[in-house]
Parts: sequence; structure tokens; C-alpha cells
Amino acid sequence: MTEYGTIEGDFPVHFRYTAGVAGEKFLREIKDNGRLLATRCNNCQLNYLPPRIYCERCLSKLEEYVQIENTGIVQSYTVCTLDNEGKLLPEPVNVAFIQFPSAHGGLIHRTKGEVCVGDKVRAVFKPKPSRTGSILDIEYFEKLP
Amino acid sequence: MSSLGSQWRCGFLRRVAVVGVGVTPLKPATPEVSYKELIFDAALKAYADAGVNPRRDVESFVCSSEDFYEGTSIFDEYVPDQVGGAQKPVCTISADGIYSLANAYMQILTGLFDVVAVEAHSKASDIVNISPVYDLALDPVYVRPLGLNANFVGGLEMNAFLHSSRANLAHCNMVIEKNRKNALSNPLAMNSTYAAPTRARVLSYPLFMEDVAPLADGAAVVVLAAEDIARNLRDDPVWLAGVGWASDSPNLETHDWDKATYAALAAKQAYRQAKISNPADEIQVAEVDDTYSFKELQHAEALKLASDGRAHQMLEHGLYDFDGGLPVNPSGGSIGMGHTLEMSGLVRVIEVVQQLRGAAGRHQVAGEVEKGVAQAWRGVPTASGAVVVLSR
Amino acid sequence: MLIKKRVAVVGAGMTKFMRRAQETGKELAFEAARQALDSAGMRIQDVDSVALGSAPDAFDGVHMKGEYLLDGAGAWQKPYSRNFVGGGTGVFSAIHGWWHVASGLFDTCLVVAEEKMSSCLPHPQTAFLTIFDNMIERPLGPNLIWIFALEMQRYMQKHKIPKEQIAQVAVKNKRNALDHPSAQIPRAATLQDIMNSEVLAWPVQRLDISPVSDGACAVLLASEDVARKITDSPVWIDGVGWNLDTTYWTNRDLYFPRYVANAARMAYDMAGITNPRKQIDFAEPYDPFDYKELHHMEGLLLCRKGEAPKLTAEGVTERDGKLPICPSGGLLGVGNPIAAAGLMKVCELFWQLRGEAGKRQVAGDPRTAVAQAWGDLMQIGTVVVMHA
Amino acid sequence: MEALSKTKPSKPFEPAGTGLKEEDLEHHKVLTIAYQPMVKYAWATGVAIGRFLDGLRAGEILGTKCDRCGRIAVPPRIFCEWCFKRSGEWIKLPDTGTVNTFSISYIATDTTRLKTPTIPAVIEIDSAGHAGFLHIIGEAKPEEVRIGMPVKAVWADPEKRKGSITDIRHFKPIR
Repeated sequence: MTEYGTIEGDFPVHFRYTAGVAGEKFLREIKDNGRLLATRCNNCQLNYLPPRIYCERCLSKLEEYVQIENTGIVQSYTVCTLDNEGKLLPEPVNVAFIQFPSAHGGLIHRTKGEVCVGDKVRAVFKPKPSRTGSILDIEYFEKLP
Repeated sequence: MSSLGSQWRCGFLRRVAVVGVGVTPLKPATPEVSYKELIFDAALKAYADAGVNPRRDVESFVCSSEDFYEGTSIFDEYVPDQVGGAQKPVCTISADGIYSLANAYMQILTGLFDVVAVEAHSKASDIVNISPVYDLALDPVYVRPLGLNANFVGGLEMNAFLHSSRANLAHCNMVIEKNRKNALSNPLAMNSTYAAPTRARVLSYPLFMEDVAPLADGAAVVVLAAEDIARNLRDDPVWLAGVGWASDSPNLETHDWDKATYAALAAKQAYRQAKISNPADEIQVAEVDDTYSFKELQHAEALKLASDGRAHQMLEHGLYDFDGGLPVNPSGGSIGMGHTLEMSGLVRVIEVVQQLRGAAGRHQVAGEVEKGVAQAWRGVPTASGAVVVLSR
Repeated sequence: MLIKKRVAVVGAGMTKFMRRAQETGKELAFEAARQALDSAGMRIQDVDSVALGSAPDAFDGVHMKGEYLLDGAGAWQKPYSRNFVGGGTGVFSAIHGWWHVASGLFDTCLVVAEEKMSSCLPHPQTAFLTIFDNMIERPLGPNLIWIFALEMQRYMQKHKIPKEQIAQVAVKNKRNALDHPSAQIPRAATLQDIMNSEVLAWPVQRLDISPVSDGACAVLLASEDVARKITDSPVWIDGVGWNLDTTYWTNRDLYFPRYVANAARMAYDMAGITNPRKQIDFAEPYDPFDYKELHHMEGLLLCRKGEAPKLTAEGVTERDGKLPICPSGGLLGVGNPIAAAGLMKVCELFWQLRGEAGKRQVAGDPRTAVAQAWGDLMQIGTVVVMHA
Repeated sequence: MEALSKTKPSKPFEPAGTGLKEEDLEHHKVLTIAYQPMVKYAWATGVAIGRFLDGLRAGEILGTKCDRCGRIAVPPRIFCEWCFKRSGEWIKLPDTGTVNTFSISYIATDTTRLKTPTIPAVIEIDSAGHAGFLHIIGEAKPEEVRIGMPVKAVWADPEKRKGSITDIRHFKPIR
């Protein structure tokens, strides 16, 4: 039987993304103050979390930043077993989509232990010196009684 | 204007028909041919089916691809020759084949062209590992840093859907079983053996490996023509009665987790054009995206083949079975046939075309088929999809 | 030719072109889209459909970039799709939007083109390795400049064009760009500056090339009946054309872009233009490299083959010349965020034909103009003819 | 739509955008997220390029001929794109050709500067009409390379060939 030929290749590049105008403010506020920021669309009465410089519905420019409480509600959760390369994670990771009462949107993040839909959870930030200005400055969300 | 000679005049939307389809059998891998050769095969079949010569009769070509699925930047460079489009109007739409079909449809509606070919393909086996490709689609600031397999988004969506619809894993198993069984009668399908789902390996709970349609290689070409030409070309043109496509928020945080809003919006557009007010009564066959098992149920609801949260009950009652009142994915869907990336939508369309022509062979559904619907979703993390209503 | 609906451009918007933008690609797309809507006095809720153009995903570093960008482009819960024809994408985006409206399916279409090349490291050029044939070209270690150098050499040799005549294009466009508020590096250059700049791949020197950029552009399209409600001065899209040549670029003679000529003929036929040299008042051909402007003037049938360098030397193509070419400053002057740079040319036609180009305004009340882009493996021409 | 009021032609605008310097990013004045893509591919060479590469391993340049138009295609394909027919017979071509166009390149793929320039060229293969492929000119001084120059393939040692375009090390001038 013939051996079929292949040629191998990849993309010999790497990427450096800016967080953007709104992302910069959001991540800095987490890094410096351990707080969540949203942008307000007065037209649609929505506070976008994570913040954007525009309302995706009416395309208004958003410049008003509002603080969002660190406590939210689990809307959905999953227990992921694979990493981004498809390899088995050392242990399954609990992830949830968390909504916040005054915000439109929310955050997707790890939770400490298993959670259920409707659970109240709170952001736990890394100690300030080890924060880098990343979404991972939030260590995880922990379940509140 | 085409050498085939359209007599169209302004004033109303011209009717457009599918006059030819060509598809290669789906396979887990196709090491014996290059992507160009795979596409050439599908193109030959489609043009023979339509009875057209692409160099003479086809005026425009719309291809479908995404660079990271191909491993080549500006992949649209590599599309013209194997579809017969060299030195002709050829373009790429970076989306599922139904989007390309929609754009080809619009091109014909303008009056600029009478005959347009649509191409889509999957050379998934050229990708060494699909996970890093999916990873690149996640938002680089808010989601990708979590380092998780992109299918976790499917897990979150599945959980939200099951929670709000009160469906459960048994219903997802029913979808898998139905589609695997249907595929047994489809010579184009990748799987030729049937096995009941075992749920042995969890991917991102509640999403198991078996909930995810396995990747396959293939190529598909569809030829569209304006009405008068279509009638000259064949006795059984299949009409594009309505086409819709839409996107919900691309930000996971603000998209609907439990509903396929993109599909509902796209269906609304397509049904309006097709003057369909009661889809479940007016449509006899549906081919919907089942990239994940639960997506078939979610999409059936978005397409109004069930009311919200009721698709699993219809499934329980056998409505969507091959011999049910409204067969869904009689082809076997992506779960049964194999998932062909951006080609998936055209596989669905071609199945509906064959059902409407009465040419589906062993998997021809019973009864008169007057209208059918085909739908595509672009996979996680997108909230985008397209719908086409086809009629005899 | 009978086209279902006549289509007009009713608004345009553009960000600054920058080497490195802080804005994400979404944010750039938003800024351009917002401005296009504002300039037409329209709300996004009034827009029926959105068409987006963006070049390789390997620049922004996002797979399915079109999906990622769509909220910034105003496509939330709308019919939306992304087109892609390499460097030809920018002008093609307007064509993509055109058929949304011309089909009669939509009254309006917002067209957005975005590129954020600065995300790609070590240099956006590196990503261009991956545009070459993966089986028989990539192993040779090519770079993008090669294909331009190979084409330029062939063009120069065929018509015996001295390098100085080509460099004159860069001088003109960099000067024109001094008047463009979006220009990345508004800096004039002399012929000597160009000729003395570093040789990258002979005959291409550093200042023959447009800079790498981040940026976005947008135009709003409307059908005739709707356009007349929006504005008293719509600018009509009279003709569109596109043409893709064979992938096998090493089997063709590169001295003349026959695919651009095919696309131009298609657009001119639709627009009823029988003598482009007489009927076109000014043009925005694609100028990522200086010789490309000349190549494309010939492809657009605005002069005979090999005649473009002479016209340039005679000053015919200056902003106050008989046939102004790239009055915007083009890619060489304003910058080259690939897809956005192409759509910039459509924006420039809109502004010029409305008499709104300010210091860049070409004289003599221009009525008809052509914009063109080019791309892939020296392979595609995309052409739009507009009329006020 | 009726509610719209017609707008006056718009005024020249202030374009939006925040331009950054490399230092702003390098010194983290602005936050960035670094990412290394891990995508990998193994493209099936298929019938035509597979056989072409096998030919190179054997020290041969192969083309395909269209039965309808008689055109010889190199690199070969299983179809003639102009006739849209399956290609006919395989043709063994000479390993000599003519420079169709060339460049003298001082930059590498990653834009780093080369001391000794590379000379990429499109080589029209003899007896294949104007068909040819991209390769490198070697054993030549940059100043002596010209369009129309006859060249010949210099092959890698047979045991080092791997079925790749680089089995031809380069083309050298025929003097």
C-alpha cells in the first residue's frame, strides 16, 4: 500500500493583544482596587459587564463607568475535563457563568468547588502584589451560604 | 448575463433554484487527495448534476473557508481553479456554506448573474489537533486566559438549555441514537455501524464526548440558477423559498445561553420570505445543526418545529424520527454523518434537496415532501447561524 | 444591465490609521461604524444588514475574526456575514454590501472593514509566510516582499521603466496624505529619500512600501428610495466588478494585472462607462507599493500598458492634475490596515464626490470616480465605480 | 424610516483612535495579553503534488498535460483549470528553464536582515510553455542575474532528498 504524503506546518507567530480602551479600565480596576467595573448605556438602561466602549444594541458610545458588586448568581456551570490543547486536565475544573444583579452580561470564571444554577457566589481576588492586570487576577468565585 | 440566456425583468424578486448538487462521501480522513482534489471531485458532480459547464455557464462562485481551519492565511487564494472559477468573479465568505448560499442568492436577485456556484469543504484531517484552533476563537482578554477546552462553552450552554427546558441527558441520548441510526441508510455518512451511546467519557459536564459530532472530511458544491434557466436545466428544480442568517451577541457574557436566538432570527427572516406562518405544519423535513446533541433540540425550537422548551417532548413522541410526522436529520445529521466544519450547512441543504427531489434513496422519508428547511450554526463560541427554506 | 435596486453610499466613517492601536479590533470597528451612522444621521436600529471585511485572522490573532468583530460593527441580532478576498477585501466589502441592497432583500447595509495587524509578532510580515502554497512554496522560506519584488521587476523590465519614475508615486502619495486627518505618519518624502532608503528585496526599497497599520473604515449603503430620505447628496454605486485569477501565479505573466482589467470591464459595463480615460474624473487605485498604483492605473484601463509612469512624471496624476490618482494619499501616505485601507478608498470617493474632502478636495467638481483594491497571490481585482 | 430628517453633508471629522508606541506595550504602560498559538497542520499532498514531490525525490520534474488544450502544467494538477477537465498524461520535463522574473532579497521571512541576499525567482521550465514555479537562484552573483537567463536545477544528494521542493537545492545559471 502506498504511503500517502503530507507536509507539516504551523503559524510561526505569536500574539500580543491589548485589552482595549474599556478592557484597560476594567483590568486596572481589578488589579488596583479589586473591584468590577461596567459601562452604562443610558439609552438602553444597561450596565455592560465586562465593560465596552459601545452599546451592542444601540451602538451609542459609552463613557460612564459604574461599579458592580462582587457578588453574583450562577446562571450555568460546567465541569471541564480538557485543557485548551485537548489534553486531560490534572483535575476537572468547575466553571460558571455568573450574572450580577445590576449588570448586563457577567463573567465566565472558575468556581471553588461545584456550584449549581442559582447559587450566590463572590469574586475572590489574588493578593494585590501578585495581580498582573488579567482576568486571572480573580482567583475564582466562591459560593456564599 | 449568462450564456444560458435569462429573460428576467425588474419589478419583483426573481425566483432562484438549486439546479445541481455535488458532495463527496464524508470520511474521517482523506489522505489520498489534497483539498483541491477533494473539492474538484464535488464540483464535477455538481456541474454534471446541473448539466452546466462551469467555464461557460457559471458566472460567479462563492466559496466558504476560515484560515485557521485550512492552516493557510488568505485561503481564498487557493479556491478558484478546482471549482472552474479562474479569471471569473470568485469570492470567499468566511462562514458556513449556507451563508455563501445566501450571498450567491443575493447576487442572483440583483440581476447581475443568473448562475452562481457555491462551494464549501472540510479537510479537518489536515488539522493535527482541532483544540488549539477552537482556542483561538475565544475572546483573548476575558475567556481564553482560563486555559480551558473551548467545548466548555458547549457545556455551559447545554446545562443552561437542559435547566430551562427541563430536558435531560436521556433526551440527548435519543438524539444521538436517532441520528446514528438514520446515518446507516445514508451512503454519504461516515459511520456505517451503529452503537448506542454509553456516556463513558465526560468532556465538560453535562457535555460528553458522544454529544459532540465527530469531525469528517468532505467537499460540496451547489449550483443556483434564476427561474427561467432553472426550468430549462431540469424538470425538478428545488426553489430557495427563503433564506435567513443572523448573529446574536458574539460576547458569551451577553448572548443567550439557553436559546439559539441566532437561529430563531434567521428562521424568522427565511420563513417570512417563504410565507410560512406555521412551520411545524407546513414543513415536511428538517435538517438542523447537531454539532452537539442538545443543539438539535435547541435548533428545532428556534425553527419553531416545537414551541420553546418542548422539542424533547416531540422527540419522545417520535415526531422527529425517520418515520415520524416531521423527520429531523433523516440524513443522520452531523452526529451520524460526521461534522464537516464550514461545509456542514451545505450537507444539510443537499439532503433537503434530495428529499424534495424524491432522490434520497434508502433514506427517502415517507409521504409527499413539499417544503424542507436546512439550518447551520457556526459552533462555539459563536452565536451565528443561517437557515434556508427549500420547496418543490 | 438591469439591476434590481440602485444603491447609494449615504455615510462614511474612518478611524485614525496607527501602527499600534490601544483599541481592540471590536473597538476600532465600532468607531468607524458609529461615525458612518452619524454622518448619515442614522441609528443602528434603522440598519437592516451588516457586511464586514477583514484580512487574515493571523493578524488580529482570532479564529473566525468576523464573529469576534461583529458587535463592534453593529451587527447584533442582524443578518451579518464576512467576506474575504485578501488585499482586495476592502473595496470588495462595499461590493458585498452592494448586493445586500441591490438584491432588494435589504434597504440598508452597514459595511465595515477592520484590521489590527499590531497583535501579530514578531512582525505582521511573518504571518505572510502562511499565504504561500503550503506544499511547494513555504519550504523555500518566502516573504511577502518577494512577490511584489518579482512582479515589480517583471513590470519594470517589460516596459523599461526606471526606478525613479516608480518612486515618484510614493513622493506624491505621501505628500497628498499630509492633508488627511487619519494619516499614520504624515511626513513628506523626496525622491532622494525613497531612492536612498534601505533595499529590502530589489527592486523594492523600504519607502516603496506602505506602513503596517491598525484601523477601521465604514460606509452606509441604502437603496435609492431610502437614500433620498436620508440625504440630498447620495453618492451612487454605478458599477461593481471583481475577478479572481488562477492560483498558479508562476504560470502567468505578471507584467499586467489582467484580473484587474476584467474586474474593471465588469464595473464599467454596469456603469455604462465606455471610455474610462475620458469618463473617470479621478481614481483611487490600490497602492500598497508605489509601482502598484501604476500597475493598477493600467489595469483600470485609465491609460495604455506601460504609460502610467509617464503620466505620473508629467504630473497628470497630482491632485491638481488632469487625472488625480490617490488624492487621499493612499496606502503609501495614510497607512495600510489591509481591509480598512481598501474601504478608505471608497470613503474617499464618497467625500470627494460630495465635495467634502476639505484640503484634499480635487478641483473641477468631480462626478465619476473609481476605487480599486487588489490581493491574494497577485490574483484578485475589486472595483467600484461611483457617481454623484 | 419616515421619521428620519435629512442630514446636511457632514463636516470634516476628528478620527478616533489611540496610537501607542512600542515602549508603551513593552514597558506595560498599557496592559497586554500574550498568547502562543499551538495550531499544527499536516496537509495531504494528494495525487498531483504527491507525485510531483515523488518525482523530485527521484531527480525529475514532472508536469501534467491537458488533453483538450494541450497545455502543460507545472506544478502539476489533476485538472486543467481553463478547460475544467481531468488532466491527461504525466510528462517528464527537463530540469532546465528560464528566469521569468527575480528579486534580490535582503530580508528573511521574519524580516531580519540577511548579509548574503537570497535570489528568489520564477523559473519557467523548458518545454512547458510559460509554466514554472518559485525557486531560488544559486551559484550566481546578484548582478549577473537577469530575466531570460537560462538556468539548471542543482539537486540535493539523492540520499538527502525527502520528497520536497527543497530536493532542488537551487537553480544555477547555464553559462
